[in-house]
Amino acid sequence: MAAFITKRLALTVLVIIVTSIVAFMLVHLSGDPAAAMAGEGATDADIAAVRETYGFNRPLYAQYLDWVAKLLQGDFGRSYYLRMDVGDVLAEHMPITATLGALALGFALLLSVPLGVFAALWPNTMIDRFSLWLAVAGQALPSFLFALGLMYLFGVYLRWLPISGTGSWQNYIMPAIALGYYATPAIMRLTRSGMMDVLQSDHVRTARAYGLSPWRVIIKHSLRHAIIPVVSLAAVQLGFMLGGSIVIETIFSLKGIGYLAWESIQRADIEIIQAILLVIATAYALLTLVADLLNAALDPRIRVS
Amino acid sequence: MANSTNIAPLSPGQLAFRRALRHGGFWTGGLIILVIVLAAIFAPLLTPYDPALQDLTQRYIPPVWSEKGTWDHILGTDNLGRDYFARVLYGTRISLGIGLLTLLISGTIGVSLGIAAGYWGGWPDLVINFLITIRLTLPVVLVALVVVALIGNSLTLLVLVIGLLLWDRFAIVVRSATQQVASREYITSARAIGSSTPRILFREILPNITGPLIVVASIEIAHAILLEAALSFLGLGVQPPQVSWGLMVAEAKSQLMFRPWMIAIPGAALVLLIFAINLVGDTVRDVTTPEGKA
Amino acid sequence: GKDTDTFTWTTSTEMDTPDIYYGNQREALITSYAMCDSLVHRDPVTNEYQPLLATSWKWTDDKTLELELREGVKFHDGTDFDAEDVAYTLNHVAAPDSDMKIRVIVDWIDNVEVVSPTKVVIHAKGPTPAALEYLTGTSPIFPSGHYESAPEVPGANNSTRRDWGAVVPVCTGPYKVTDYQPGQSLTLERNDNYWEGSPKGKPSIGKIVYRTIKDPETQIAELMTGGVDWIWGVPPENAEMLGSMDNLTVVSAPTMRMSFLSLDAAGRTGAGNPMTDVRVRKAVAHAIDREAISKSLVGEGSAVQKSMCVPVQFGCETDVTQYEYDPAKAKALLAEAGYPDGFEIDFFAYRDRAYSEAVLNYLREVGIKANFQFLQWRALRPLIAEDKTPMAHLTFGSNGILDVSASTSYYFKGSSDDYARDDEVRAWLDEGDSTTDPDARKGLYSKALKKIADEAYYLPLFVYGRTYAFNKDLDYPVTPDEMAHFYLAKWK
Amino acid sequence: MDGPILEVAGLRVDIPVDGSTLRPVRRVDLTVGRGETVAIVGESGCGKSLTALSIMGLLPRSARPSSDHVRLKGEDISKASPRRWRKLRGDRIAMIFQDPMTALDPCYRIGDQMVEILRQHRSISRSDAQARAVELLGKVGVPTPEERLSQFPHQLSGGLRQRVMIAMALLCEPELVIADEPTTALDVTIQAQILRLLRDIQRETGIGLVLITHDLGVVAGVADRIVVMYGGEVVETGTCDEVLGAPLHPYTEGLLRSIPVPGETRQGERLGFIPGVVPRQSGEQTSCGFLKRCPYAMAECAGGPVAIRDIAHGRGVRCLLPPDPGARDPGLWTRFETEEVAS
Amino acid sequence: MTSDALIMRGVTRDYPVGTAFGRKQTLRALRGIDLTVGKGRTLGLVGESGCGKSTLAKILLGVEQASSGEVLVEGRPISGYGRLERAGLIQPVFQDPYSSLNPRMTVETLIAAPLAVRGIGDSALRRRRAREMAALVGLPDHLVSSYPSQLSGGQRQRVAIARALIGEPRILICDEPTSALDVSVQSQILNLLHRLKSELDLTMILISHNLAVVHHLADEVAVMYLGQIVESGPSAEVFARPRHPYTEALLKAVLPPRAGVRLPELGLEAEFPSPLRPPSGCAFHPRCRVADGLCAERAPERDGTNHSFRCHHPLGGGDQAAAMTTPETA
Ligand SMILES: Nc1ncnc2c1ncn2[C@@H]1O[C@H](COP(=O)(O)OP(=O)(O)OP(=O)(O)O)[C@@H](O)[C@H]1O
Ligand SMILES: Nc1ncnc2c1ncn2[C@@H]1O[C@H](COP(=O)(O)OP(=O)(O)OP(=O)(O)O)[C@@H](O)[C@H]1O
Ligand SMILES: [Mg+2]
Ligand SMILES: [Mg+2]
Repeated sequence: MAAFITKRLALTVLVIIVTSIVAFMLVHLSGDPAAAMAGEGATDADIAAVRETYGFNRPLYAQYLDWVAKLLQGDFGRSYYLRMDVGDVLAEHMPITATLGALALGFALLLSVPLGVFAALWPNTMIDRFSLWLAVAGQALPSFLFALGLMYLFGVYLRWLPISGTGSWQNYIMPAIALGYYATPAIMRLTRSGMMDVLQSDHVRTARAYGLSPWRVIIKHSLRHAIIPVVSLAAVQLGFMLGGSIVIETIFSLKGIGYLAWESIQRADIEIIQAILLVIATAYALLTLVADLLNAALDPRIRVS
Repeated sequence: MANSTNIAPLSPGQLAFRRALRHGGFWTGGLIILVIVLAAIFAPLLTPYDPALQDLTQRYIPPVWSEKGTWDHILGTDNLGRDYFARVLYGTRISLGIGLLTLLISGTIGVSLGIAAGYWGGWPDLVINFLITIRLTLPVVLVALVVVALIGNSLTLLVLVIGLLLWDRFAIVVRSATQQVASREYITSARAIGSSTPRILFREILPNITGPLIVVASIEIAHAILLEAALSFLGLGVQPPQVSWGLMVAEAKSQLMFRPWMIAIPGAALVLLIFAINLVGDTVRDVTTPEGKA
Repeated sequence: GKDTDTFTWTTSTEMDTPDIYYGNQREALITSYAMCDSLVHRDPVTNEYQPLLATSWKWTDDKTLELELREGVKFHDGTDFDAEDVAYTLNHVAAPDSDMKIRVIVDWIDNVEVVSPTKVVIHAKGPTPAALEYLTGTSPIFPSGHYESAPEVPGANNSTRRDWGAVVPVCTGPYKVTDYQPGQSLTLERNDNYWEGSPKGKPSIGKIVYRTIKDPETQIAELMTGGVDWIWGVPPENAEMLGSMDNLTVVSAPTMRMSFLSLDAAGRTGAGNPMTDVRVRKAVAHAIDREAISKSLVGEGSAVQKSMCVPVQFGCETDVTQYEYDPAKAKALLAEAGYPDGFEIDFFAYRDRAYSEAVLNYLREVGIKANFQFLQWRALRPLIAEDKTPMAHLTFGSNGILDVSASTSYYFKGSSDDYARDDEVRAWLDEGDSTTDPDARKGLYSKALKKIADEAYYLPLFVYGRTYAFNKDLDYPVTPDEMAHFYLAKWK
Repeated sequence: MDGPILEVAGLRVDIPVDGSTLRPVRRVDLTVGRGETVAIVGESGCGKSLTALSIMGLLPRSARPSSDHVRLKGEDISKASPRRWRKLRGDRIAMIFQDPMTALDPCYRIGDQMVEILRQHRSISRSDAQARAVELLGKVGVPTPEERLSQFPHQLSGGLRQRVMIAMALLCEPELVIADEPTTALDVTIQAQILRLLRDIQRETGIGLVLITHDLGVVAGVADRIVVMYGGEVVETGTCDEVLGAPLHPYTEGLLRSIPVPGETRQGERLGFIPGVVPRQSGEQTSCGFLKRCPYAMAECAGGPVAIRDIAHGRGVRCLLPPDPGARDPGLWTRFETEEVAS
Repeated sequence: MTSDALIMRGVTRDYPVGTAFGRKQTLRALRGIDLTVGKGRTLGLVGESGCGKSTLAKILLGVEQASSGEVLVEGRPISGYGRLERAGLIQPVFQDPYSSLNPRMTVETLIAAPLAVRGIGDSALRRRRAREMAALVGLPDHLVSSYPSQLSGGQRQRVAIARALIGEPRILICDEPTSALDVSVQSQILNLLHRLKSELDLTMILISHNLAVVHHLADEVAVMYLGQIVESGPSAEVFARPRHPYTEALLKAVLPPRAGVRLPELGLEAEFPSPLRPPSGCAFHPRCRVADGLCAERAPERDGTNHSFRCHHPLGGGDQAAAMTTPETA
């Protein structure tokens, strides 16, 4: 177990190193950050000054090593635009995205797992058809359309929910639904097919052959197995949500990581973009690690060798 | 003595196809896709308008079914007075084209990597798995945005970026499918009768993973189309005078409150296409799972 | 809303700093006007210069400006305003290494000298005709020592530098900052001790909150549902619909942002480039129906731009050659220039895609096949500097400065933005920028602008209009300077 | 009251698939007495498992069982409510499955799984239940049972797992245990041990044991009575010695001829076999199910479904031939087999 | 020496294995195999699941490489053969007829595959040869254009055999060719193999865990235990006089379907050990009824020439193990 965690952490570190290089390259190899930072209406001299101030005229590897050296001291750099330490900026935006992601995932799981279970329990019935239909339709609906639709209906037309901002928990309802809805079909399908498999497996037949009550069989002896791949998928989905909430956060003006990323891309705030790519990669790697550990807790075959 | 003489033998593929034909979803999905593809091909015959032809005197005409609509512009016109029906039709070409082209790129990359990892195992598997992990840690939308925003956008770049980003699912699925197939005894048999590696990969393994491959392809083509739409929505997708549905939604976004049909029309086209692709993919998933596990 | 005496306004931009010296956004300028006073006030309606922190001024020679200062004014932190503050502020930002964003505003200042607590003298580096303009709202006065709290941040090569822009302004204006969340929101509260008799008047509304809402649809949705009280930049096609709602007022006004085509007359992208031929440039000018774009597309508040400057700017000559919409003539000119079937050319743009598309379509109609490349500014800027844009659709807001030296001179004085490279024009502009006599200046600028139009170096298209939509309870003057003077607003 | 523990009469299972109806189990009668081991033998797909599952009420959802009666100690359970079923299963009838690798839930400890079953049926404290589990594990020959309780299934070897399964089956002292191919997945060396264990336990506790297998060798050592199934039907019943010693049904005969026995069959000697394949069991029957594979087939055999014939008490055969194996010509088999190869 | 078709000397095979949470370990599937098969002879290889039978077969087929040791095929090291050359010489029949045939190919293509791989003949010729082979193994002609899913288990196994034989190999390796089949079908396949073996003069390795099957076909028997051959010799002799206690137990474990047979007492203690942690000394000692301290300490060397065994305490000659020939009767 300890060996496993060590190995996984080593892998995570490797992933983060490679991602940091990719992130750095992505950001530095295209366009002129100085031009964007100087803004419209800046003269050539203004831009040159910016280039000098931020050291963009040095060789790339030197800039990269500098960045990494600072990262190792816990210094993410400084946002030229927001005039704050990137660490502080992230600390401000991260919780919002984390909340949004957690709520979205929660919504997705609450909707998809029971649906998947019921669909597997009663295949080819109304509920199965309904959930399949939901899955197919769900995948077909672009999240931005869904988000705009939600906003129009609940925000403008019915006026039940606040439209933008982060003032109260109600602000998170629509974004969480819009974001979580997209993950629902995949989780639902996986739960369903997992449950179908488990329900036909020998040990479930054993459990039934020994007179255990149906719910015990379903929850304790079936769902626990079916949920194992779902845990991994949920971790991946949560990772996607962290990086993929750009559209949703922009629409609902939720100032999370995705929103920050998009804004920063537009104003070439490269320190932030780099940091976000890195943070998301780290979060993703850690999430999958957590999923693995969770799976190990669920399945002793992984845990005890 | 055996009694199966009269039944013409069907290959598993044909059997699956037969089962698919009995599937309502396959018909619905297939029909929608067919109509859309035909519309894309015959767009110039279906509308007299050039999708880029503007007429600033004819802006924001609503579709025929609303009070102020006219038959001249069945689906109305947009902010530059361009015929909306023509734009939807020609938009089909770009949306489908992007889907197919990116599929080609991502499919080639993903299938090659997946097969290599699944068949050889060992260190190629480790390396490819690492590549997949790296790819997964980089959020698609974010990377696409960075690249497109910074390098500038053209259709080629868009296709390349999306294609180079969406190979992960191919690789993952093909890898595990290949692993499964490779552990079968017929692969050992093939090696024992002296088959070359390419022969094993292409004659023995590839035909046996077509089921999952088609499913992933359907998911990824839908994904690519949606991603293009999302990028267009953020203003970084297709460039005029080309039209895509995502771009149309993006351009009509400001009319959400007042002229909702402008979003609804391309939006509905988009949803319908993705829906149909998903339906077909679903059918394939159904009919290729062993015993047609419903 | 009126019930909470809180006025909320929103735009799509995240404010980078409320200190206008270190940021050049409209949002910062609007905020700066509300919370800060400068030496001189320009009336937003009449464009006349009025005394603000300076009670009077005079040029003692063409390089020396003497100002009498107001007494009894207090900063928001309670300290008294005097000449030291003026000298401190202006000397700080005028210093060559001040990192100030738009240097043109302070570059003319050599130093500021304190004569007495109520009197300062500004020594200019040379004759500066636009000096008073520079001393208006774009140059707020902060208490002396203000920038001392600027954080030390890492610069290039392991050095450190001071991030002056990170200091939240303390001013003497009608409102004071009570909360600032970088990139998110800024809250202003009424300064009840604001000095009597200011041309800005006594502030009325208790609290002004700025927040960023990225998505224009979300802005509209919030405005309709009362979540915010004021937005601008409403698309013209939505103006009418919004206006018909009983809780909203919708007004349009012109702005200082001009929209124009940069044509590579100098042959910077290659000598053989069609744009080097004046007939081609004129053809382009005739090909585009600027009237239609301005009227139908850009909407109310917008107007066709006649010359390469904004009419409200000093020295803007509008009586120059005009090219009416005439595609036939355009085609003829193209044929004459040797392009009877048109040609292909790269066409760059970065803002308001629909407008660029309209231009694109007009060009296609006369046979100019433009390959459209819509880029982020940061990607386009280097291309412009590196001689790669034969044709670009650009816009410019003159940094809010009402003087041609900020617009025409910016584009035609040989910088990397200059795709005309006409030495004669450049000489006239140089002279105009350093002459103090208004009439002489006007003459020089007129000559330059006439030649620019004759040669069709750049093709001015239209001046942006802006449509404002706000809460009906709000009594607030919409002004033609693309500004929002919220300190003038009241609830009805 | 020493009546049979289990009486099954006229059991049938229909499974609708794609328009037609499969009839994998038809006309199955079965009686298990106290302390008796009844073996159901037959080749793959002949309906053994489905028979067992329908006695347990565990048929797949799509299957439709029907029967004259299924009596457990006189109580007709074929029409019992699901609730009643749950009371019976694991308490009065228990089942041992073929593959001990998968039949235990890999996620829970052996002890927890046993305790869970016990506490489902008995109101008993955890520790008592655990004690009982330890006792039973010891009884089925699991070394150091206390330690095993806290182990997971995958930590045990196949043989041990099967022992655990047997212990689980015995937890509530059931009257009837159905073992569906309990040794097929095990190595030959383990098979003998498990069979011994089953036999010893059955002798000791006097439960009724239904042993399902396709291996006639397994049957020989363990069973009291044999029920031979073919194509969903019972074709022959009798005591172990009767069926193995003097098979009446041509199918049983063919089966026995095809098994090489070291020391009896010579090396390389041509083995007997049954030509043809098992027909698909769908639709109504119009002839003897074995007709096409039978060397002794007569015109009457095609006349309609054949009824089971009682030869003696507990001895029955579903065949129209005279019940005298000595009178048949084994040469017919050889000729029949040669035809098959030639065709 | 040249009359030996196959020789293995000290062959080992290691697999690196690692569980998700565990450390990397080495699993030694074969632990020094010495084996000789004469031309035209049939060797029966028996042993419990996991003892390495299939691994051995794969090494002979060239599908896996030995980690150490020497494998000679017709006098030449197996690594010296080209891919096609080797395939022309050695062919396999696998255990599971359901997974050893590619479900996407017709019977005809499947049977002709070895020819196609080697580029022999045109497609018409290949088809004709495939039909001939089908006839040889007793597959009805109408089945040649079917797909494997439409065949029964026995028919599939016939296809596998036909495919193995079409290239006229000299060595056939059958890895549990009948263990997935019903007895009534098994006997047909055994008959077929027996007929082909003499008709085509094949050298054959028959792998099985069922001694009865091996007894029926093999000229020689090798008994494997945990990656080692513990006893080998002429079939008749090994069956009549097993020297190794494990062989004896295996013989006893055969349950003949005869009335009145008692369940045998095998005298095996524990269970088959994990190849990851082989016991010390003689790998069989934890289960052996005659083992003593010596067995736990030192692994026995190979003993005997024609009928060889690895045991410190071999069972005496004599009639002690006539067990086999007359099943224990009640
Ligand atoms: N759920 C099902 N749907 C359709 N057919 C089924 C189903 N379950 C079993 N069958 C069919 O019923 C027949 C009898 O199955 P059963 O499992 O009882 O055979 P068996 O005698 O136990 O065979 P084995 O020895 O292989 O276990 C088989 O032909 C099988 O294909
Ligand atoms: N590719 C592999 N990787 C790791 N271990 C392997 C591999 N192949 C076989 N083994 C291990 O090697 C040992 C011998 O395996 P092998 O398949 O040769 O056994 P076998 O005697 O054929 O067993 P069975 O009767 O079950 O077929 C087993 O413990 C098996 O787990
Ligand atoms: Mg069964
Ligand atoms: Mg094997």
